[in-house]
Amino acid sequence: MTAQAELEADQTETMTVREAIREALREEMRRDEDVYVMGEDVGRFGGVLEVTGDLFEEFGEERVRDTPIAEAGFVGAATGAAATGTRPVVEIMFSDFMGVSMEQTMNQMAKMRYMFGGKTEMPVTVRTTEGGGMGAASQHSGTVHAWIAHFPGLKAVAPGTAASAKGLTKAAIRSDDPVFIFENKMIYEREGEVPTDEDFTVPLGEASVEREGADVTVVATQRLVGESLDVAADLEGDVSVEVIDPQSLYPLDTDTITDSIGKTGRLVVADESPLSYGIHAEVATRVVENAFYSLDAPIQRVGTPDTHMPFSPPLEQEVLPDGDGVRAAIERIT
Amino acid sequence: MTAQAELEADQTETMTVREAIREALREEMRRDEDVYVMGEDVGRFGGVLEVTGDLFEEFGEERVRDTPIAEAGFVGAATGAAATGTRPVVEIMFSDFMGVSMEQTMNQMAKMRYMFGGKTEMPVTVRTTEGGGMGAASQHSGTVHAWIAHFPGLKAVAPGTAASAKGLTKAAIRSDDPVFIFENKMIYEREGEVPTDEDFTVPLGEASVEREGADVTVVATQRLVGESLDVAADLEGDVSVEVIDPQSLYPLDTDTITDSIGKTGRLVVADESPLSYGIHAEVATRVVENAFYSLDAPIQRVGTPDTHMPFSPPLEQEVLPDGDGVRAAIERIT
Amino acid sequence: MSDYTLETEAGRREALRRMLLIREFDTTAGERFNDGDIPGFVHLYIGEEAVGVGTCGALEPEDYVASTHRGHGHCISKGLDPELMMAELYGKADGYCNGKGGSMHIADVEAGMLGANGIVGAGPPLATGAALTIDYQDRDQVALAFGGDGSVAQGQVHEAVNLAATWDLPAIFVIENNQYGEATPVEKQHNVDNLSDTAGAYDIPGVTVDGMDVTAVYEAVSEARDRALAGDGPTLIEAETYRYRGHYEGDHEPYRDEAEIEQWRERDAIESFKERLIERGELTEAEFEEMQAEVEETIADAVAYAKDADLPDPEQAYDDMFGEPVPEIQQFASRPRADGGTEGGDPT
Amino acid sequence: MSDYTLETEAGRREALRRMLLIREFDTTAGERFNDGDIPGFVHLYIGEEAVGVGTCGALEPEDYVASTHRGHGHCISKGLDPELMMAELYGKADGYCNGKGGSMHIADVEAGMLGANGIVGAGPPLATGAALTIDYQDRDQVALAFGGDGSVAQGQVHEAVNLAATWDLPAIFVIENNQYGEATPVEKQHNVDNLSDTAGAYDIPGVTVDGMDVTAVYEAVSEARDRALAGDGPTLIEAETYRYRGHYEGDHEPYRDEAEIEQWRERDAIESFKERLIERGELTEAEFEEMQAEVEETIADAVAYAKDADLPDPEQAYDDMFGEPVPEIQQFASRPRADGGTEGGDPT
Ligand SMILES: Cc1ncc(C[n+]2csc(CCOP(=O)(O)OP(=O)(O)O)c2C)c(N)n1
Ligand SMILES: Cc1ncc(C[n+]2csc(CCOP(=O)(O)OP(=O)(O)O)c2C)c(N)n1
Ligand SMILES: [Mg+2]
Ligand SMILES: [Mg+2]
Repeated sequence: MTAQAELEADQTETMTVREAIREALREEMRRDEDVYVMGEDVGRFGGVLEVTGDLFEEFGEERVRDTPIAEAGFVGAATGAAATGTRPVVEIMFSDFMGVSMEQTMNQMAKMRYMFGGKTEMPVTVRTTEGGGMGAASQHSGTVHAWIAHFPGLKAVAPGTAASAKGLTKAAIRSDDPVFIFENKMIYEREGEVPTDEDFTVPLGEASVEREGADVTVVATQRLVGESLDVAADLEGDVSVEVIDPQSLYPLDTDTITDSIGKTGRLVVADESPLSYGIHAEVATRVVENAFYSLDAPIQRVGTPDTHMPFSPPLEQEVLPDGDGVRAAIERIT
Repeated sequence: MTAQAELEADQTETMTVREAIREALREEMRRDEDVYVMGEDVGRFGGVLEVTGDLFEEFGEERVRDTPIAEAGFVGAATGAAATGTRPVVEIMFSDFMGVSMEQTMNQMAKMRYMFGGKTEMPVTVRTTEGGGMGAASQHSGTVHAWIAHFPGLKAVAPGTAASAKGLTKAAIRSDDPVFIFENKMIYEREGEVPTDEDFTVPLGEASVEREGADVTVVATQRLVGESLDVAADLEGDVSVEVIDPQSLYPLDTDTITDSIGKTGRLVVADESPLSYGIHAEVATRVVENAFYSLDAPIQRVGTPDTHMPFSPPLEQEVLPDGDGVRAAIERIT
Repeated sequence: MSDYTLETEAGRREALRRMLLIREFDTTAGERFNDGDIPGFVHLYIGEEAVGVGTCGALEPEDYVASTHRGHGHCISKGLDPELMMAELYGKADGYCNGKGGSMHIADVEAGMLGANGIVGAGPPLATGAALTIDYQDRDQVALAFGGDGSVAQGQVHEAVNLAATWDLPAIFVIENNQYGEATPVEKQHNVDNLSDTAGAYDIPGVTVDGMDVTAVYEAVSEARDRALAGDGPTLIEAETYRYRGHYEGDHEPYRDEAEIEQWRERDAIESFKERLIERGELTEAEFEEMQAEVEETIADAVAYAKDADLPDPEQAYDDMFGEPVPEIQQFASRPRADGGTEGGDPT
Repeated sequence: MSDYTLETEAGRREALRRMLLIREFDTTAGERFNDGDIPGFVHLYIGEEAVGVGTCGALEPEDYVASTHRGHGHCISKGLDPELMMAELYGKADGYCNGKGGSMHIADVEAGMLGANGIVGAGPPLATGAALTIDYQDRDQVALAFGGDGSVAQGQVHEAVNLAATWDLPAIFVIENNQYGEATPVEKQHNVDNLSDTAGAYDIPGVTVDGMDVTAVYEAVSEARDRALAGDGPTLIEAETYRYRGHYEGDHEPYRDEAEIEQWRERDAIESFKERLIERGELTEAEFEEMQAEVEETIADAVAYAKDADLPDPEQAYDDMFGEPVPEIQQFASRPRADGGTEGGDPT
């Protein structure tokens, strides 16, 4: 590490994931007048999950705009606005509500640039929350990021740490492509070190090796990054666990993951998506395609077992993937 | 084969995929008064892709119901109707329009039974068309079945032959679960032998070995079933190709596929979905999980290379997966 | 016959009792939520009781109701059992949804309750669908959807009302205008003065009624029901009302002040209906006290029942996904769970 | 200044010329489609010319227009180049979308054309968004969306108009009521007599105009534009019109008869506007013939140009997915294509 890099690495601040996202929004709104936020009760109310918080006070109601309950309307409007010269950041309160605006997402936002032969940019960012764990039941706990990662023309990111939350949000806003940010609602309070440099971004498509290890690679997303790091720390001495946060789901950083398998020969993929046709299968398949002869053991998937999130805590805990699941998966193959 | 089975197998009729679906609808509507069809111009007009054809003449406008252009409204209404005692079969003209009704699909149709602790059935069938090949451009050529296959609470089928088209349609209508039928629009004219027995169905979750082989397994869906069979016939003598049509995408018949790999040791997955996070990855991963030590070569995926369908024929042909792609994939690993 | 109607003295007393029951149920649910007994979210109906009770009083038991996230009052109005409701809020195995649904998804399709619904605007298409079944099977029923003022901005509500109107289905749409969608006042969500003005877009009758007056609501819904049964299609009714509590428990309510709440409290639906019954000689203060005491006991019993009831077994998480189960899920239901079963998925 | 306006003689002649250009373009497109020259689908605007031309005559070049699947007429009205349009229909590399879009997706965002659109109802949210940009950046423009009679049933149209109305955005919504959504007559899609009645749901002006009269359309849109620029919000205009051809080429049209078509043809917009100009002494028969001949030549040239132009290279299929390309797609763009490159995907 150069002295300069060390210096910069030093310039960090401890903040929660929620604060990191809010600061990313604030910095980008200060930097570029064309950036604004809209969504349900993001204004004076500060957002139901308190992410936009005090932005309203700094930027006012034009730039932190409350919308009617009309996801199709405002996601479609953001698409039209992005095509005509502004850079909206839309909040969809819960990712379960993405169905309301799926037409505008799949047929307009995702396709306009391509269908038009490149005759438009599409600098729109969509932030939304995902995941179970708070007893919010099936319509407020979904993890649907595989849909967006799969659908051509959209980029999808899913932060696991405060640093990536800030860096990905800033990269998304600066991008001229539509980017969805999937925020797991259970980690808003998770703290971490975040670079203070206003030009710090996490490039779309770069994974982060959150912990180095030699025996097994755990590719984990969102909440499961932290839980996997805890498991790795716990297993220290016994099993040497490498933990990778892909950060971007699409594009996906295949190289970082396959390089790791080259070293460890073992893969666990932990993501809260329903297992069938989820994130896991793509990660697994890329490894099989690119590191087939390095794999020493069957691949392990940790995810939601193709159910919805039930309400009652013992049921929800049953289906919610967690650190215990990651540990059991590691133990099965080491 | 028993004499009886032989007799029954004999009782087939040659028909196109389009006719097979229409006959399935006709038989089920005759069999059960609570079954009816609705969608845009499915009535006297006979459907834009002519699938409902003359059903209107037999059953009238109550049972072959034209709707306003309101996919959210009529998919939601079908959901409410299915919960209260009828068995609607909805046509969404092009699968690209599923975005309009995604809310009703994901949060109501897919979740009601579970959220209510089993207090309702959900006997609704959704038919829709997919795929490129007719110059219909990006908003009328999508292949989105991975979304439905991934989403908990929905079943998804995708016929590749006239027989499976009929059998799957009948099974879907008889099922008390929501089933999506993904009809590739390029194979409506494809002919095949179809059992005439009115109780012939293809059970949801059963794959079909369309051709036996020893060297490589091609798991192919929809249009690519026929194209893969042609390639297999072509390669006869050189390479012995087993072709499997999964028929159901969810549930997916893992056993039939992994048994085949146990025999061939080689897998090509051919499906028109965009490749990343598509159908291919799940099939590949199930094979890796269940037949890891049987695999003798890297898995090959043949699909749409993460673009939308472009309009101009040379562009469309470039990205559309086809028999040549399947052949090249086979050749890479045999 | 409905189990209560505002046409008879007994029915009016029953209506009052149900309003009290709702208020007691929700007051208690709020307390138990704040205690940490009830997980998840709760959206309370306190202040809006006249809308649910006036509406369901005009319906017959076989009629269908599609509810909202703020559904407790609709359920009680429709005659659901407070014990099983409370058990559901507590996530217990014998709650209405066996603990899978919670406050936002209480349903009893047999009893005509098509579910509370966590999605704003999702009720109307379901009610249109139920009305389609009714029409298709020539049954003598109606289907009614509740929606909030906020829901009127949702496209699916527009599509559903248009379908029902175009097809002359026996549907009724009741908009509970409680002045806010979460923190956003109705004027910032819509451009019309009255939400019932939207009925013009479907050429169906649209009326705005005083949602603090149970009789006014009852009358509007009765008329709409007659119209629906006569084959004359749907009606849109806006009931002006107010929620005394925050959007959900925990709402810090920066968007309104005490004075506004006080103004509405002065028009309290229970208070005014009680006064009216007393004036008409249909109720005495003492009878009211007794009714209130009974209601309190009912709800206290419901809480006791709910607390006492069993939580579901973890394996039940795998039930009810499908009528015909799939191996993808069954493999989890049947796996050994020595480790407490919370390990999440792994299909190998 | 608009490049034509119905306020001046020159402008009126230009309007007539554009109507002729549209008719000639679409007549020719239909023929070339039926020949098999043009792949995919085409939806022709023949009969509806007055709506597009009357509308765009009231707009300035910098105004935005979001179009529909039946977009050729809107594009020509907005001033797009018939050569590049025809090249796009032919799927050629220098068509408006480099052959990626075809008939249903012609766009030129720089020129204010936000695209034809294959999704019924998708234009209004895009126009609302363009109007939001205009408002946000304090520009002096408006954004206008076309929609068919069928699109009024779509929820996204409702949501978009409600947003524009609530936010007082400089938007205009023009409903082209050509009596059918595909094969379904307007009465089977809606319950209202006039689609402009839906404006009441947003408390915005709603007018129904004769869509066969280019001047009537022009006047309604002009007024709406003034209102929008003054900050008074959107207007909804229904233009009653008719398509002479089937829904798409190949439509067997079981849903209407010749007599109906004839009735509308008697009100032909081009014919009647031409007569009016002749009556006013602004045009002679000879000038008209000349205009018609010119237009035919323009379109013949466009076809010649389109036929002659190059098809895109197969590799171009991988361009334009993103501003910043992704390796998932790039691997295909760069692979060797000895086999003709039609083998489909394989990322290893
Ligand atoms: C489609 C959708 N968008 C957003 C939400 C989040 N949300 C839940 S309740 C609510 C406010 C609803 O307002 P209103 O319809 O007036 O009902 P009220 O809560 O006032 O009874 C919102 C925005 C949701 N549940 N569904
Ligand atoms: C969301 C959606 N549903 C269905 C279709 C299929 N479709 C294409 S055009 C059309 C009819 C449109 O009618 P209208 O809006 O009146 O326009 P017109 O064709 O008459 O100009 C339909 C149903 C579509 N393109 N998009
Ligand atoms: Mg409200
Ligand atoms: Mg029309």
